[in-house]
Amino acid sequence: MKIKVGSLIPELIRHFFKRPVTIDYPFEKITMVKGFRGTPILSPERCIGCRACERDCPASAIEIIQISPQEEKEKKLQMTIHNDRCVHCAQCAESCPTKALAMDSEYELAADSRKELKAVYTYIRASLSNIPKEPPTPPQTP
Amino acid sequence: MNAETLSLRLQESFGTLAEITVTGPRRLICKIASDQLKSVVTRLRKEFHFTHLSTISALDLTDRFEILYHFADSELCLTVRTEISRETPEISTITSIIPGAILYERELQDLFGIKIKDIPDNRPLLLPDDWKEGNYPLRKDWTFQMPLETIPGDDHSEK
Amino acid sequence: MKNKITIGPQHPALKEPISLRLTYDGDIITDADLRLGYTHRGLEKLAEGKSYIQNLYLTERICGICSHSHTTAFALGVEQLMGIEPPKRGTAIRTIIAELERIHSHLLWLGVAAHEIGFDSFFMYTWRDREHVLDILESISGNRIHYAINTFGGVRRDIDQDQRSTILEQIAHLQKRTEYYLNLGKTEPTLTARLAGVGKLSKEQAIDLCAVGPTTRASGVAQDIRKDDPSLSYPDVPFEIALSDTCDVLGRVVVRIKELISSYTIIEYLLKNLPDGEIRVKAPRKVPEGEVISRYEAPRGENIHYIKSNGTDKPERLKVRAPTLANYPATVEMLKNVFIADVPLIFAAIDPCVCCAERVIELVDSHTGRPEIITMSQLRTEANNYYRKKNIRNKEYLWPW
Amino acid sequence: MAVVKTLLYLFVYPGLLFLLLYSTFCEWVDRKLYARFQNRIGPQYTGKQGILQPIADFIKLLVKEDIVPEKADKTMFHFLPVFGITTVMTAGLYLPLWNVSSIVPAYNSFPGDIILVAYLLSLPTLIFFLAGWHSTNVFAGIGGVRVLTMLFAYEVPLLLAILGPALLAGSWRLAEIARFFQHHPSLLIVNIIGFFVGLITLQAKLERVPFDIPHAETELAGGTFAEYTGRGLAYFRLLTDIQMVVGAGLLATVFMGGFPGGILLGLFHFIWKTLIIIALLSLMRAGYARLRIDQMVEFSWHWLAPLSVIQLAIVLLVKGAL
Repeated sequence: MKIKVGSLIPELIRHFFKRPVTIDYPFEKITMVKGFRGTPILSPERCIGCRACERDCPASAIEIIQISPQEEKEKKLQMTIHNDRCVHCAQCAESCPTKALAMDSEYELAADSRKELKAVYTYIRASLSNIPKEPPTPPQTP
Repeated sequence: MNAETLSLRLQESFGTLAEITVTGPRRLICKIASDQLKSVVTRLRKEFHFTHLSTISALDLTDRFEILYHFADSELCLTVRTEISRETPEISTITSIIPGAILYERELQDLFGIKIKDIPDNRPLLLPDDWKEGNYPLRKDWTFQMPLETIPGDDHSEK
Repeated sequence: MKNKITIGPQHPALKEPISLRLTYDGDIITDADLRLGYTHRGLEKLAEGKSYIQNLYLTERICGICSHSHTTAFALGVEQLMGIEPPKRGTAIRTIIAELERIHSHLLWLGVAAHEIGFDSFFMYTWRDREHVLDILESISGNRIHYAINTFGGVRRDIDQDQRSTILEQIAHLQKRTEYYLNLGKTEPTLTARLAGVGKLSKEQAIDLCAVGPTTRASGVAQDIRKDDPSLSYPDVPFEIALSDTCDVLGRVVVRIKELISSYTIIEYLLKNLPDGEIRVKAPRKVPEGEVISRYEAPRGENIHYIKSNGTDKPERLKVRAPTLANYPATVEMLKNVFIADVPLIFAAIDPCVCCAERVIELVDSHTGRPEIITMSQLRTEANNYYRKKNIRNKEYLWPW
Repeated sequence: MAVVKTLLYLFVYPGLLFLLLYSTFCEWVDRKLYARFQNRIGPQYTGKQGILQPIADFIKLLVKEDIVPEKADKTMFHFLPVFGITTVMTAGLYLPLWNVSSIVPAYNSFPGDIILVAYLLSLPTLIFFLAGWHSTNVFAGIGGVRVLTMLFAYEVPLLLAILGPALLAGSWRLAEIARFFQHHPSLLIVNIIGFFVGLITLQAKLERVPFDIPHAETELAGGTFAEYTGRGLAYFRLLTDIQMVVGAGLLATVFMGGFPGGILLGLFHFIWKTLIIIALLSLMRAGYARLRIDQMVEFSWHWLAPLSVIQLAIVLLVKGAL
């Protein structure tokens, strides 16, 4: 076992001339990977209120309540996505039959209070027949 | 030495004491009475060189407890299965044969309330010191209420 | 005179709390005892209340660094219960993610161990290389640590052609870096001087106390679940178990570096002949009655899941034993008749995923019985004073290669 | 006129203002190099490329509350940092920076000022020990004891290394040594071993990573400075910076042939020579793991002391041959 005293020095000097790998976070930002799982975003016109997402969410972060009174034919639903509890596993997007939920690539989720993190949607329940064909592409932050 | 040949050897060496079933390519179950535990485990270690105890898991079957000792060696995984009644949940320790089982037995004591006879040190392992005596979390009859989400600094609690 | 130290539960570094009570006599620790449960989340009870799909993500959050190991073990078990077989390509992708996770977990540990002995450049370099692996994982699965790539019947995302080429390229780069670290370890005198001969665990002790993972492989016990109980696509991948027989911290470093190198070869092999076809199979929601034991080789050791199902969509019983729990009796044994000086290093050496050493130690002064709080760092200073008195001649340590 | 010159000398050029600014600049260079060696960016926000970061840290610490331990001796606790800075500043004054003319080499140099500078530079070590001892904290006490044990290890090789070139130049006056080597630059090669021994012992004197045992952060969490907060800590960090600059200046005058020429040319030489030494120091800081105290003492007596004795032997031989 030969002992070389300065065995790391040549490596250090080589690294000195390399471009540093760290970036200047708040001023320069890394662009997110294509399939990055950010926060779930609902496109209300596709949701048929089947509660598959509410049942499958491991952190029970999705909650659907019916606002309109029972007997009214045209159901009015309110979905709140608790982004402070969501674990970003995208299981809701996968188990939604009509592809109403999709994940955007937002990763800066710091907020002053947890109430800000609750995304609330109120919409009329879509019927199975008139769902637009291709699913919307979720907003990609830069 | 795959599961079939081993189960045959186990069957004729234990005879009536144990029923051996093969439940998978490398899985073997050996059902024994609870008082035979010590002798079976010593013979498993001596004759069949099962030295590695992966873990001990317990099941609460409402009227009785079932305890499974998962042994493993370099080819397959043998589970020794015993049953104890719910009124007198007691089983003898195997730390004298396999010292590594100490933590798993203490865990059984904490979470299931199964008393391990002459265990070297039976202080609580997992539960806090001020845990009320007598209630064991992993039993089926122990239920817990999911706490309501109360956002601090909020006048009314959520949901 | 017997007196006791309690190395209690808080530690600012990345570990979770555990309490360790050491009774020492003079300078030698005669007995060690430990107390768990400071972050016991009652996971097994929680799992009984959730459906199988939700449990998939619950088991992923058992360990923060090796999350894929628990969800794979759980998924394998439930798939056996359901009687479905994931397609070849799905299993191959699962194995690739498993090996990538082993790489980034070992690189993380190498960095932490180097930081423990004050070698910050090595810490920076290993963690920078780890970033490459995390970027690969993020591009495949969408997240750096909790990949959520497993589902019942296969995987949720596929690896397309250009991802394959970038991974191969990165792995080649990492292979060069690991070789460089390897011979750096051989030639750098300060590294070997601080690691060799510390934390002895003989082969018999390792077998008796059912130690698992690199801790037991460093004592010469050839136990590796990828060979003993091969699942996923390990049967048709050529690799051997990383072994070393020096039974000390240096041996554990060697075992982990060998495993890094074997993981590179596994990933290259799998990526080169990645079977094509479907990546997942439809899985039923309700699981038929039955019970299963699934074992998996996590970066820290053997990880075993026992699942019992009762026909509904919620498991009857889920028993999980993380690898670090199996290493605790071995740690207690390693800490016996050892100098107080070595306690910090031994703790960092078993790569505790669920245990740590705390900064404040409570010493009961034997004469006056008055407990005197000293901090872990002061424990280390006594260590240094101890070594100064003992003036060790420079030991001749041969790199066990 | 002479009074204005002395005031100017004391407070502006090689005196207070220059040393303060230059030492913060050197700390910035050190941190930037250390970061670039580790493939990181290094300080970035304050000023262009983070050049004002050390000053920002200094001001931040001044603003922070200055807590004094209850049982500590108040006067000594506050007095020590200030006393440390004054000793190192006075040492800075004696570097031969401003050569007025060939007859009167530097403004206030006198025969034997090399001994004074070496002594003033080793005084802070004693101050660190007293600081540790007076803050009545278990850590700091042990840190202080360690500082002294290290002092015995590196002090002898450092002095021997510095005196080598002085012997060769045949005078104890820094300015004359510098001028001697300016006239015979070829003789600089003779002191190459002394230069390396000097570098390593300076690193030990400044308590930087291979030898930062007294205040190793993963072990002693601050060591001798454990109890110092706010103003005290700011002064101590400034103290180590100025000590680095003056130490590098001393090595530059003795081993690299001083700073010829008037004010501007002298300043230019001073800057590029000290920067080379600081670059070497931060290279050493990035390259090694921390030694244990016994390994450090054994290393210095096993390697450094014999090397400096060999250096002296070579110097005597060369002097004989001259």
